[in-house]
Amino acid sequence: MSSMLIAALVIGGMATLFGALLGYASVHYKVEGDPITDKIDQILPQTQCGQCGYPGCRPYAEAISNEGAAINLCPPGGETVMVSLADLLDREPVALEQEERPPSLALIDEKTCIGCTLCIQACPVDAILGAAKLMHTVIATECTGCELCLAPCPVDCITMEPIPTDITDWSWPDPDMFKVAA
Amino acid sequence: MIEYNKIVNDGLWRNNAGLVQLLGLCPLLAVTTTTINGLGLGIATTLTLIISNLMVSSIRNFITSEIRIPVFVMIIACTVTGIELAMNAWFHELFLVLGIFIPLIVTNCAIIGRAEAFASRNSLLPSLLDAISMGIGFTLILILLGGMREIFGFGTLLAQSDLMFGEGASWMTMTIIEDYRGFLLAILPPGAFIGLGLIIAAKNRIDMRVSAAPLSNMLPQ
Amino acid sequence: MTLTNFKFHGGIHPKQLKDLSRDRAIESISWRDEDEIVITLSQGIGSLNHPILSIGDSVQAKQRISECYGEISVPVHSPCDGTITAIEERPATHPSGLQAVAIVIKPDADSSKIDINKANDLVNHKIDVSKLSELLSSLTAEEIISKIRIGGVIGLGGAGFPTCAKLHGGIKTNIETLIINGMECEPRITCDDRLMRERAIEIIAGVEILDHLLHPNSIKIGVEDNKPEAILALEIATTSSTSSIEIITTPTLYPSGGERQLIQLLTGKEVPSGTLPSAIGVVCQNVATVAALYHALLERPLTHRVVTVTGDGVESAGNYSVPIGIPIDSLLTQCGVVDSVRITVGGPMMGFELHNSRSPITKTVNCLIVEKNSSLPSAPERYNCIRCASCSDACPAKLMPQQLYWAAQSRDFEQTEKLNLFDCIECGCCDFVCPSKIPLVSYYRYAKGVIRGAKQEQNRADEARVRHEFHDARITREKAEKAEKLAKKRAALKAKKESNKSTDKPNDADKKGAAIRAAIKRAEAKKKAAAANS
Amino acid sequence: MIKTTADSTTAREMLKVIAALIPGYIALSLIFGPGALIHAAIMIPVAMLAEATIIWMRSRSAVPAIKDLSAPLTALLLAAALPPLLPWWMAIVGILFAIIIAKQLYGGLGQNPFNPAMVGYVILLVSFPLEMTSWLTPAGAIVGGDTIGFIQSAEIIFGTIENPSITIDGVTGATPLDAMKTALYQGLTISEGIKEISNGVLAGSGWEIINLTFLIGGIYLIASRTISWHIPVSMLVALLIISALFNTVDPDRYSTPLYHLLSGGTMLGAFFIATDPVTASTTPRGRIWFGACIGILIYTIRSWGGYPDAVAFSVLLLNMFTPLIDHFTQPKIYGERDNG
Amino acid sequence: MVNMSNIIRSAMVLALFAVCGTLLVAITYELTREQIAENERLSLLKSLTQLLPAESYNNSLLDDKFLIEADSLLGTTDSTYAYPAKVDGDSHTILLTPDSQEGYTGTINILVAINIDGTVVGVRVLSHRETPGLGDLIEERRSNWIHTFAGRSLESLTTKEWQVKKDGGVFDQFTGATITPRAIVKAVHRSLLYFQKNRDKLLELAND
Repeated sequence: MSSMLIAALVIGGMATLFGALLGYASVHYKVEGDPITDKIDQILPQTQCGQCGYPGCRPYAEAISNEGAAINLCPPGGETVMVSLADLLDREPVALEQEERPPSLALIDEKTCIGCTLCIQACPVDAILGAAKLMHTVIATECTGCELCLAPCPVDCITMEPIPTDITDWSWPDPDMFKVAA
Repeated sequence: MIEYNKIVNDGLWRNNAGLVQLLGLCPLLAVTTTTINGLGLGIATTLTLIISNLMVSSIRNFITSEIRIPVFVMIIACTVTGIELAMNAWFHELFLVLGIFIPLIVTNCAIIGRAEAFASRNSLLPSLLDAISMGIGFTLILILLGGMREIFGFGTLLAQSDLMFGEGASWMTMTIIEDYRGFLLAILPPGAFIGLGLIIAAKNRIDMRVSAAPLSNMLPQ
Repeated sequence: MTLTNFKFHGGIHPKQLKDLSRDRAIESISWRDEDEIVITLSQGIGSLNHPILSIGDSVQAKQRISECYGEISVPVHSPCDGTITAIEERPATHPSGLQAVAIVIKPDADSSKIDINKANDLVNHKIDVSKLSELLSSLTAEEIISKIRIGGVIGLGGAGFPTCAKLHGGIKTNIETLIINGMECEPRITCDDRLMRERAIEIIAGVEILDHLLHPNSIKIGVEDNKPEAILALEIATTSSTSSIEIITTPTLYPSGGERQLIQLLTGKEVPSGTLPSAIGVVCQNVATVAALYHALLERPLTHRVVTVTGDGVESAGNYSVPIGIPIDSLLTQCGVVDSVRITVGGPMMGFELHNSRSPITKTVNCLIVEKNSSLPSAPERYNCIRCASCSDACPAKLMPQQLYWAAQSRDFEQTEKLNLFDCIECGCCDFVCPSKIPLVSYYRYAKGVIRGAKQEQNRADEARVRHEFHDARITREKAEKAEKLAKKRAALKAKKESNKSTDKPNDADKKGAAIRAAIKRAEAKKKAAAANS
Repeated sequence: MIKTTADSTTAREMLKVIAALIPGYIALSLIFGPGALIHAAIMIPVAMLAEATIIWMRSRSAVPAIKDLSAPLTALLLAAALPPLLPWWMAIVGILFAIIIAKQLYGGLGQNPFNPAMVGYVILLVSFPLEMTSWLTPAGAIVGGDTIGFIQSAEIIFGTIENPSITIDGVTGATPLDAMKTALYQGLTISEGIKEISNGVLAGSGWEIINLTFLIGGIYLIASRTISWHIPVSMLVALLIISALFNTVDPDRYSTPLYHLLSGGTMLGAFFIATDPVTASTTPRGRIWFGACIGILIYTIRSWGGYPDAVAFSVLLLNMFTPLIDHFTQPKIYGERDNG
Repeated sequence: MVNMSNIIRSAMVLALFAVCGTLLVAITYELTREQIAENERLSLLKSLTQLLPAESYNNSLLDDKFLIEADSLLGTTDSTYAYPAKVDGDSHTILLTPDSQEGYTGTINILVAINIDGTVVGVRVLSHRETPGLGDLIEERRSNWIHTFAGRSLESLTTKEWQVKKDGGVFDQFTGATITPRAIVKAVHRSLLYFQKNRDKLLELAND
């Protein structure tokens, strides 16, 4: 009987000690902020398009890290982003919810534009230039192709044009594409 | 709403501890030289799973997150020690065969994994169901692998049934191949790896047949 | 003439196949009356040119027709008298087969007969040494470089790096060795060989200009030992030179003409990874480039170059001095091309297949290999990589091509970067030796493209994030300001209301709304009208 | 675009290795009878058939895989390592494991981490230790005595008749390495052991001739640039150094270097097995480490391990470390700075 | 200052579980202790009795065991038990447990039953790590080679004959493996020598 008690006491004492240590550690080394959200945000393409159902890339990143939102909701990022997210978060890759969208730019039909400035307000990255009652134009290098300016335009003068590949940004194709499927 | 169907399906097939999660491989590979060994370890593991899942599930609301792992480990260790002692007392021959692999159940990640991933988040009934289906899923693999290795290695099936079911069960032993000279590879560890690999391949093959979308579409290229 | 003492790692011995054209002296071929001259606005490396003339303007031979901004860029010139008929996208001489913006010039009738190339008769051009040194001493280094730049000189060996940019880097640092690249190590190509044999004087004159500009401790011209005539010609030309020039022969080995390999061959030094040769006090120029910069200094801009035309698909293989901008099919027709051929631009190791024979000769086209489709071997059967490591034995950059390939084909681009993918010079030695016939370089090019694309994408995303954050901050600030204003206004209105209750003006917002509605109507009408017109 | 390429092809490289095996095979047949040839004749078609079947099951074209000659080479290497009178069905089990498990299940040529022939050998060794350690006593014109003829070999290998004209027990014996180990267990010294097993010849009569013929083949492979010198040389040098070291310290307990170099599968392993490009290290420094470690492991297992010969185990163990070795022996690239 | 209550709470909860768990295990241990001891006794007895017919003795082998010192002839480095088989208090057979280090790998534990007249009653291998399929033919369930010892004695065979056939003795070796049978033969032979040397002392100890 005494050996039982000794065993119980020894183990109990050790457990008390380690429990206290763990309790202390959990209070003392609590991680402030959320570095994983930053990392997710880093991967997202920053189009701020909201096609994921969240009002921008940062909110989507927060939703992924905090609410466990799905990682396949970003059409502009496509499969690349999904796979990077899967790698980062150690989740299973899942097929995209929507079809991947080719990169495109907003183009304002300058003949139709009435200069209402509604699109300027909608643009999340200030890529549209113009003033009230004057024709607007899109700064091509800054447009993220988010399509947020399409809806507010009262005269439907904005269209999305896919970005054509030209010689300067052309790169060699995947050689496996030509591999004869034997 | 808890989907009981899903729990059972996960344990037995979709998320099988031995084939998909690949947990508890050390005892899985070492013990399965015969069907009876596999069955014995399977039952011990299932029992441990059931007890630990039930206990974890019932105490889950009292445990703060920082000490949950030590508490789970403590519960599992106590359960396994109890089972080990009980087997030593009542199934001594089998205990001698399974040897060190009974205490090793403590470190079987399948058990701590279920405690952490399932029992600590669900109420008693689903936890019990999860333990049973996970345990049975694991046991089935043990029996299957044990059976394969026994047939190829010794040419028999269910040899030494008496260890588990008492003297009266000797009739269960079947000689599949008469005058078999034995194929050592099946009994040695490489045979276990090859056998498990083949079972996993078979499972993936069946899954591929069942689902219309081939697996390769889902994986990053 | 001395032999080199140094070696670089790897290298291969492909069949030279230079006999078809190496004994054919440089001949001039000009445009035919029906041809148009197409000057692509992006030649070689560097930012895009902007045309300075418009459609309908007439141009003269040697006239500069574009403007360029940024240090790493040079203008283009017209090789002929004529009229600009278009500035539009034309098929480019580029591996992609895509189109690129070009200035299209219709040469004046019969002008081909007085093509400046022929008129100047450069072959027998006498170098007036005293005139050259006089000219040099009257100019500052910056002025000389600017003349070279205005003359449109870029590296003619293949990469097309603007010469002025190299020289700018050169005069800023202490240059120990000036290396002139006369290796021409790729099989089939002979244009530099012929240039050295026939125009050694021009090359040496160019070297003297560089000597004057860079004050190197030593000048070395590297030539492979399979060009004895070229070595002899250069030896003769150097005897009368004021600069002390060493001509060094090296064993024939591909890719000893690669800039970094040549530097190692002649100096024993390696150019540190990720830096330019000037980092170790070396400037390297191709022989043709050196000759071109001599002409540029004498107000003869780069409007012509020597191109080797070879292969069994042409009747008269040879080396031709041709105006930059003439369509390749015009050149080939004048050489007597047979039907159904495949055209490779550049050498057999690093060249690319031409998609459209109507695309023009550019400054970087040094060779056209024309092969009958019927004589082409069928694509070799491809096997799995067996990690035999023949490729790493052959790699002049001392990379591990087989490991790079594994990483690239499994899309592990991070790993390819760790394996120094960007130190690959795409020389094709690994492709050549691979017993499994794997197109290794294609994988590296693909991986490089993906990585560059991803970096660009990341930069864009980062910029977009900054702008978005700024946008958000602005919106919040504006809102706060508006709220403040509104509060003030309300207070004022309240005060006003109390003082004057009878005022009843239409609301501001209403007014704006009406204006927008009117505008919408106008726009719709316009759209309808446009639709009706079309 | 079709690039200009050198005229070496995978099949041609494999053919060179096969050609280099010829002297070894001649010696094997002269000394141990035609067993190895019979085994090769059984295993080559089985290997090719197994390869084709698996590739067909993976719905790919089997033609290139058959044409690359890698399956026959695996069969030839395995046959050279098997005891000459091993029953036919064991040889088939071995080659099936080599081709299906060790090679095709990993994805076929180039993808297998372990040398297929050695996997087949080890699987046979652990499964049928009795048969796999029953070698013939060397005989034939070179070493004296009559070789076992074709008919007898075939009779025993196929077990066709009840009472073969010679019995297995009458002609089999352990390999010199095995016998030496036994002698050492008996408390004999090395020199006594040598006398006992081989009438005073270096490394067991017949065996040194077989090793020398494989050495000749290996030298041809290096001369024809089919393999690089790094692995065989470093492996043999390591084996030489470590055996010389122990032999100097205690010549009664540890055999001479020459004995180690010329017995068992040393030369076959050094030039034909360890150099298998698919499974060996590929960096120059890595190859030297790879070879040296194999040499040391061979000595260790031979001297203190449970099995008499150790080439197969050593090669397989090092195969496992190949990626690690490659990782740590990346050569300095052109222009790489020392502190970079 | 960190939150003390949190620390105390963690410590207490963990301690509670530890104490409960330990107590539970301790109780199980108490409950099963006797049964386990009995099991162990039985299984030892089982291996001892497989050499002796049940009717050939009427004492309790386990209760009459006695310690013998380590001896090089037995290959032992620690003292081991010997078990006497008696009929009505008179020992007629002694069971010894010699070890052999001469196998291929590791120690071979052997059980030898020797009649007091110096004849071998039987030999069994208790545990070994010899090559499977090669050296393990010494196990009774794999071949009956081990039975060849029964009835042999120092008198019936000369020292030279106490060897495997290859070395000139009478015992078979297995094809391809000589080391393992040789080790067993030697161990049995030495056990007989040990018995011959210590016969009187052993009998005295056995009958105490």
